[in-house]
Amino acid sequence: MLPPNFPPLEDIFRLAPELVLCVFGILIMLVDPFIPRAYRGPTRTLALLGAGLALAAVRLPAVHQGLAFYGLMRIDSFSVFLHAVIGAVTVLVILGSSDYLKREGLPSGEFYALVLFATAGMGVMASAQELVTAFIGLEMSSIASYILASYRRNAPRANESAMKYFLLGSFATAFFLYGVALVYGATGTTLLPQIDRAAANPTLLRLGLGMIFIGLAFKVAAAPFQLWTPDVYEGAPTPVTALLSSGPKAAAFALLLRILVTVVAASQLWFWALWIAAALTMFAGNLAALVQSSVKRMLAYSSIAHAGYILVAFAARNEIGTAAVLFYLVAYALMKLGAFTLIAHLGGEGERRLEIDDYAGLGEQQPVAAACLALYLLSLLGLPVTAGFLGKFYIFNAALKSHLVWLAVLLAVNSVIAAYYYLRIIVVMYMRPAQQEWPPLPIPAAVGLVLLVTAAGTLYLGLFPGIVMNFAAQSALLLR
Amino acid sequence: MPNAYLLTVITFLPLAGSAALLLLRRDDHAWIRRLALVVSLAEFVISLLMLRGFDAASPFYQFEERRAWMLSPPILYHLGVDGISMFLVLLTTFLTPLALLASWNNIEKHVREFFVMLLVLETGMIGVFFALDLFMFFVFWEVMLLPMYFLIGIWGHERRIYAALKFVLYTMAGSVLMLVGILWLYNITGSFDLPVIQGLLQSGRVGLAPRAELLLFGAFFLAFAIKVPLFPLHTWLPDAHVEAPTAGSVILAGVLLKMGTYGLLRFCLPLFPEASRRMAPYVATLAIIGIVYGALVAMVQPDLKKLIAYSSVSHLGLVVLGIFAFNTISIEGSIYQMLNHGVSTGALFLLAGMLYDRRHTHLISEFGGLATPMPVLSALFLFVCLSSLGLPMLNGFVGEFLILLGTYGHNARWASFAATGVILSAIYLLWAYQRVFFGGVTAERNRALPDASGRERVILFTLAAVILWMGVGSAPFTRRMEASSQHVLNQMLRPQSYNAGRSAVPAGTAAVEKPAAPASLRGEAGNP
Amino acid sequence: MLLLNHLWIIPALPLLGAALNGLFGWRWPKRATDAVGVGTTGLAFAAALELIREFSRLPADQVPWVRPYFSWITAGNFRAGFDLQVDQLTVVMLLVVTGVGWIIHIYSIGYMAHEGGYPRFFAYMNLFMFFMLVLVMAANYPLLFVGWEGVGLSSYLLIGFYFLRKSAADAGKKAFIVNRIGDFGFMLGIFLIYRTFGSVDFERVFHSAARMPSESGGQIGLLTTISLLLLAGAIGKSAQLPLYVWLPDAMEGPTPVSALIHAATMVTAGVYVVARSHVLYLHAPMAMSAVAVIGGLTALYAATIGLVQTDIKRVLAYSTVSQLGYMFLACGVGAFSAGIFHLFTHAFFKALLFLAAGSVIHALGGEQDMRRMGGLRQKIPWTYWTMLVATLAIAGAPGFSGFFSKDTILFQARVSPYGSALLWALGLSAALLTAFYMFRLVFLTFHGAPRYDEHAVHVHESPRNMLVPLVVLAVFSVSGGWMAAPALFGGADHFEHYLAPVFEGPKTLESLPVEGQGLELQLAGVAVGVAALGFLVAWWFYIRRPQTPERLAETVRAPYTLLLNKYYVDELYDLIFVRPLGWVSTRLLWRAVDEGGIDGAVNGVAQTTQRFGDRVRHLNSGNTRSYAAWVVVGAVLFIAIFLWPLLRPLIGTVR
Amino acid sequence: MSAELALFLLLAALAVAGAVSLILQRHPIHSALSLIVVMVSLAGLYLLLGAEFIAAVQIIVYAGAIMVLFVLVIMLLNAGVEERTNLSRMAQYAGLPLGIFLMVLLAYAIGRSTVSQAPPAAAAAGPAPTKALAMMLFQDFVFPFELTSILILIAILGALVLAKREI
Amino acid sequence: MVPISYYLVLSAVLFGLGVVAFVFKRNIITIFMAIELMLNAVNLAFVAFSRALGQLQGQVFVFFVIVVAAAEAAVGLAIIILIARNRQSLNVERVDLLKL
Repeated sequence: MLPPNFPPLEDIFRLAPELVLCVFGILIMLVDPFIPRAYRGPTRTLALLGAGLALAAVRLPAVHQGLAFYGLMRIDSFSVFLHAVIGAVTVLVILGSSDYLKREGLPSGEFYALVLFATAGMGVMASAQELVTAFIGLEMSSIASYILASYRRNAPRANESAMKYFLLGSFATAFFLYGVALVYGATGTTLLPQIDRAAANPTLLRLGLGMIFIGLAFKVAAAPFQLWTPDVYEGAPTPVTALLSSGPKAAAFALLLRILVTVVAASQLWFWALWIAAALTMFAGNLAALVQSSVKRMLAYSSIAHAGYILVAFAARNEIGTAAVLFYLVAYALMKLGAFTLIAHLGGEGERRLEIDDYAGLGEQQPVAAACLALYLLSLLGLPVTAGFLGKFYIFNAALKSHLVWLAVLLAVNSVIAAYYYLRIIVVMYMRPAQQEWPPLPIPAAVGLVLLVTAAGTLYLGLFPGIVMNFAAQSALLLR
Repeated sequence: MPNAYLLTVITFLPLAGSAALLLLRRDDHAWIRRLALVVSLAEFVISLLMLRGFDAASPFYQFEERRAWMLSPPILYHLGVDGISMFLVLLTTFLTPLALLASWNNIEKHVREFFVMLLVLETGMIGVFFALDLFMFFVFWEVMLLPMYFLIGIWGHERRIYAALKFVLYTMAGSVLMLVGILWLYNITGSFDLPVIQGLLQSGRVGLAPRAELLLFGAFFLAFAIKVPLFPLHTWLPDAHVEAPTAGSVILAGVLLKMGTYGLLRFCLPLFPEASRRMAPYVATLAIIGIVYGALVAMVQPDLKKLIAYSSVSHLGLVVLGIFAFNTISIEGSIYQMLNHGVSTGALFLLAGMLYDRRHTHLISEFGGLATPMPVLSALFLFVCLSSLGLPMLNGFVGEFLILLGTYGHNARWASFAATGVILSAIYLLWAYQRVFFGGVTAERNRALPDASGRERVILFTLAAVILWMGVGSAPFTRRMEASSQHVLNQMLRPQSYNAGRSAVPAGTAAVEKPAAPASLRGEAGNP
Repeated sequence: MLLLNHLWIIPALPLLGAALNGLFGWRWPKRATDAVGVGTTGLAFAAALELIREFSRLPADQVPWVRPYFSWITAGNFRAGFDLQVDQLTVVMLLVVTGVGWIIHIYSIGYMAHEGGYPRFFAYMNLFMFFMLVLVMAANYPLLFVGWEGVGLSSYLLIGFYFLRKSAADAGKKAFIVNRIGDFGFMLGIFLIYRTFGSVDFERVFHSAARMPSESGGQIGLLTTISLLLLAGAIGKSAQLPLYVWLPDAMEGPTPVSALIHAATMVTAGVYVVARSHVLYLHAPMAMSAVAVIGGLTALYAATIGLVQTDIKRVLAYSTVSQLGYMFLACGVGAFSAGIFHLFTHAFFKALLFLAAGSVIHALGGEQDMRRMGGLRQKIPWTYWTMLVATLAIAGAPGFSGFFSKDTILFQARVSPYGSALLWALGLSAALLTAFYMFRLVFLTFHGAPRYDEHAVHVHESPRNMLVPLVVLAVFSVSGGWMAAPALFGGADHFEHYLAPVFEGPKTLESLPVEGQGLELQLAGVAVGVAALGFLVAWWFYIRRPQTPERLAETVRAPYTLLLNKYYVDELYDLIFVRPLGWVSTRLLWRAVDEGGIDGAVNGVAQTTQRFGDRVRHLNSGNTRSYAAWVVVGAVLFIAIFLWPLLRPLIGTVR
Repeated sequence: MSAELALFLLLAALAVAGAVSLILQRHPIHSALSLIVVMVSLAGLYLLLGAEFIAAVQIIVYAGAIMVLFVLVIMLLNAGVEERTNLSRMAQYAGLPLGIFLMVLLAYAIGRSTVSQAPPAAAAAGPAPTKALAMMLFQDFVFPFELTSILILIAILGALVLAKREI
Repeated sequence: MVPISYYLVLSAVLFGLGVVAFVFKRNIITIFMAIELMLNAVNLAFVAFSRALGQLQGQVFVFFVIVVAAAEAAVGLAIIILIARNRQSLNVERVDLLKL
């Protein structure tokens, strides 16, 4: 006996993943107090179960596509694609973080709960087509991330990264929100599909969309809003960094993409901004990464650079570009997750082994780990038969499709610059003898699983991108 | 049809071999070496099968394999071989076992990985020569970088890391732009399939604006020119050669450099004829500068390997010149010279490596009077030098002669300048030879150096035999290149280029019949 | 008809010998090496004789007799085959090469008996024979070029035979490289020939060239260019001005080598090529005069240097250069047969001179400086008399072979349409000097008082296997001339007639009126007188008043030292070419351009990028306020972009 | 000049003044109080705009709960007068001027853009706006509303994880 | 009847002042207040617009914003407390371990 205005069951199905995540998050919170600290099994199992179920539940929206909750949410294959990605990311992050939490002696229950909630938020961002709803999703993931970033409470660096992330994040959010307000004022609606239809006040609309762009550009760490990224990524616990660099970023890109594709005004207005941001971001990331001495921080900068690459595809503003973005998000998530998980593991007690030089001779000490890291790096570099290469390939393709030759050339130049610092790590790992002896760390099963999945995925997508790419292309088409 | 999978087998056999190597225990060096050698020899034998059933008369790709690989964008698994690529592949499969033998017991660390790398490298190189899909070509082109990078970086000498990075970054700088070019071409023609693109461009169904053609040409040319290496872009070569282990140098000089000239021949000329013609004078100038410059710089090198490296710059300049003289004779000469250079320079590097194994230095000043302790080695060294400086009846001469002959037919001035290289090569090679082998033994420690061992004799006499054979009986080779190199020129013919009367093909040297569409063009002409 | 159909046998024989000695010689007994080395050459000689017999039976219309074997280089419609041919010219060259070659091989057995690397020596010699035979039998230019380069190679190897001696190695290298410079022109010549005639086979080239109009004196047309390019090669190979510098140094090689390669055969290849391509030259008057002038000048120039040299072999070397000059002179004035004839006779007496000199050196235990010789006449009579014969021959004493050939050349230089008084004068003065320095050599070596330490070296006559070749050659040096003795000396000029089919050039002799014959007599008389004068001066200087030369040298110091130092040409070349090349390559190209310029640029780019990276990195000061400031900057930037249409008017008003 | 306008100007002035003093005050407590001033004046403006419910929420939640929290934390950490360090040249020379410029820019752009003014009749939307508001909140926007509950949950969790004393 | 654009300009000014405050202040807590100020400006804009458009949505959004602000406040203040605990300063410029 449901209340009269209870939303139809369809809507519940369409939002199954988010619901599952929230439910399990709450469940963990309820269970956690009743199990002793030392005993982490159940919460992890629950978390994995939740993430896994959410991932499985993606099937439901996949079959019941359409609008939900009075058109606030739009479940199409685009959002399904992203839900799949985000779900997978969550599963991997949970797998990768469990041993880390144990090693660092951090409470695990809240951690998992927060991860699940954050994921739910990202899911909302991925499928919301109403700005305020999207905003709330954004806030869910952001606030959860703030907390996760400072999860190592007693590590000053962790607090600092959390503080910076929090202050600057909410600063940007304010911009985003003001943009929403202006758009609302200009058009009288916040539903993306109606924005174009409404008789808009041009100036306000421009301003609003502009503010929204600024807010999201910050979230995806586009230059000149990228400065927070290295500090936050470096300070945060590495598994969290893995999450931040893949999940929320993907969600933010998704939102940006949805706006770009749905709102014609935006795609017209944003072009040059995208162009400039893309160029700036690529250079900002790569140039700074060139001179880093810590692997973790270098990868943070490299993630900026990659955001730049993705923005190139944005600037292309065509289906191929959309598909390219989607594919790249997958490839990128794989590489970064793998890399950061591995670094988290190699970092050792209290993450002390982060300098590039500490990796000297890794190729001999831990061939497997070194090989995996090399693979991720080469994929980030964009060498063929890795996912990274095809991602870049599709981006090039999109850019050239809409005649952005010079942007493509800039991208080319950047990938050469990038080659230098990625190869430098490989050099250190394989071509330099170890200076001081780090004890070789056996790879625990969970981490091993993550590495296996990510490495295999990287290679597989590099050789046979067909499945993912077709899915991406099709969702890109349906997005219009 | 028995040959249905021949090319695939040839391409991936070494890869399989390297996988097999990984199954062996890493300290079981004896078996690792043997297995690697067996694989590479088997590879060579199989690659010889191409000769059987290769139709020398047909200019088109043979043993073609065409399967869909990816759908959007449409990328094919497309292999094929013609008179140009076949010999280069044979060269590769011929040099690899020798390189293996050369590094039989001078590799101290990571023996297994070393041989794995060599075999992977072989796959990469062969793939480059076979690939007929631009995407595939690029994939192999890039993949092949990596093993080379490791070969130099891990097993190289003192400044190996600098050299390795320089090598990779140089090459990438070019190849990434080539990727842009490839995709641009795709967005124009809607296909990555070389024959299809060729057909579309040539039939005029898809036109290229002159500026676009020029830019595309530039994008491809840069990548190839760096690989060749053409004059101002050559500085990666000496470092890479000096630092690389012997096997690395051999493969690098023997095959990798050819990929550049091969690319010019396979892509730049047929796809962008107008641009090629417009740029030909400049390219030729650079090539000639390279010839003289390389020779002169080689002359004064104190380091044997560096000397050989610069001599490569000089020789390949000649090859490029031959290619951009646009006529059958010179192009055939260029192809032939690629093979010669592969064999001769490969042999020179092997010899330098043998000296290095004995004395752990490449400095000429460290040697002197070696003819006394090691007569056989010195005799063979002289033999190789002679072939490299183009003595008639040895392989080098045939290539040089044809290139210069053809070039002279196209532009006498170019040929005259280029021919000075003939003098200079004699100077630097004989001088170096004299300093290393003639005179009394200068350093006491050289007096007791052992002469060529059995293994080394096997390597060197094989090479010597090939050198002599290619020098005396070049006809069997050139006969198989004839059609293909002619075809390159025919592909350069465009309707408008007729009317413009700028057909670069001198009357008589190139038949002017319209080339029929390649077999693979039928079926899917003009993808979206 | 065996050999006519299997011409390849003749070159193949020495090649076989070379291969055998080269591969197995070092483990064979010495005798086996001799057998192979000399045997194969002897067989080649026999084969050559047999071939000539068969060839003489051949109907005239089948000459030249060409046999294609296998195609060596083919590309497009270019074909260079391994094709051999025989015609009268080839026959002559065959005789010289195989005959003299064989004799010298025999001589070497004795001479080289005590040298290390004995088999190596014979391997190289046979290899040389092979390439030389290919050179003379080739039926197209590329194949000729094979022989051409091949003999260069063998000479490189043989000059550097004593590779432990740096001077020897240097000399070999020098020879090869200088030759290469000539070959550079030669190759271009071949290219131009192909571009002009669409073929490189002698028959087709000459056939089509013959039908081309002869180019006028001044103009440099295709044919002239071709001829001059080929001439460059010939100059290099035959050590003419200005590329003669390698030949004197080449004396570093063993004496038999000097005799065979640097006197009798290889160095004459240049003459052979010019004669072979006479069709082209006859159509290019300018090239002709170039040949003549170079020849004449070289003849005189080298002779002058020969006057004062003290090393016995070097004297002979310069005399060789001078004699080659004669041959060029002959060709240049259109008397090709005369040139070939001189080549023929010169092969005998110059080989003889070298071998005799070798015998002297052998006798004195390696002494080559004439200032430490003298009075050897009684001690080594055989050597003395044979050498005397050779000297008379080269000096042009009537009745000796040299007399006829040289006389013909001088006469042609005077009367032929291409000739001139100047050329004749050049030749004549060269003849004078030749007579002088040759007798100087003889007197210094064999006459007067011994100047060597008689207790240290005990002089001994050479073994028989060295003397027999001397005698044989002596016989030829005398009689060789008679087969070409012009009519007016009662001879029936077989040689000219024999070569006539090859050179349908200007038949000056037949077309000569009676007073022309008188003229020839006068000219001959002058030549003989000049030679006699040379002899007398030499006698006066070195027998009658032995101290005269020193006084003369004192009085005319400058020219003397100039000659003694060979006009400082080597130093000059070193200054002009060698040093600058080295400097430019090292300092400029390698250090400056390569490492400084290009690599510097590359590394510079890398460093600049790094520096930029450092800049960008320092944006992350770690201070949150800066980050916020950057956000504001970005916000303003983008809002400015977005509101551009709104702002533009404002900016307009500001301006 | 109507009373409404006068009132608006008064409140606006108050708000701006509060904001400025927020900036200028050196002690966090004073800043907090001036922020409260801003909020209260804003609540007044809401009333002027006829949004009684929001006005109430503004007072209760914002000025009441949130600001109290602020003050509490300030007390807890007994944060003293802030030290005006100038370590960031960027903020000083680029941030501030551009910030002010941004303000001007926004004000200018928005002020220049004529907002479509709805007829005052529609302005008083419906008889009881609060009821309509509730309907909208719990029907059209029920999903975001539920999400906010999760958001609060996260916040609680966060505060719990971060601020609790022991571990 | 006050024209709506007055309100909007006011909100813009407040927002701008918030931005300035964010850049200007050093004390982390006050910086956070600056954010609150900006959010308030947003709210004002929302309400003004909803009035202008004669809709109620705007007010609903304001409601959401306030909730979010509350949540942010909780977490933010918690983080600030951590900072204050781990290093005895609330000056944002002194918190710069992570740099370059």
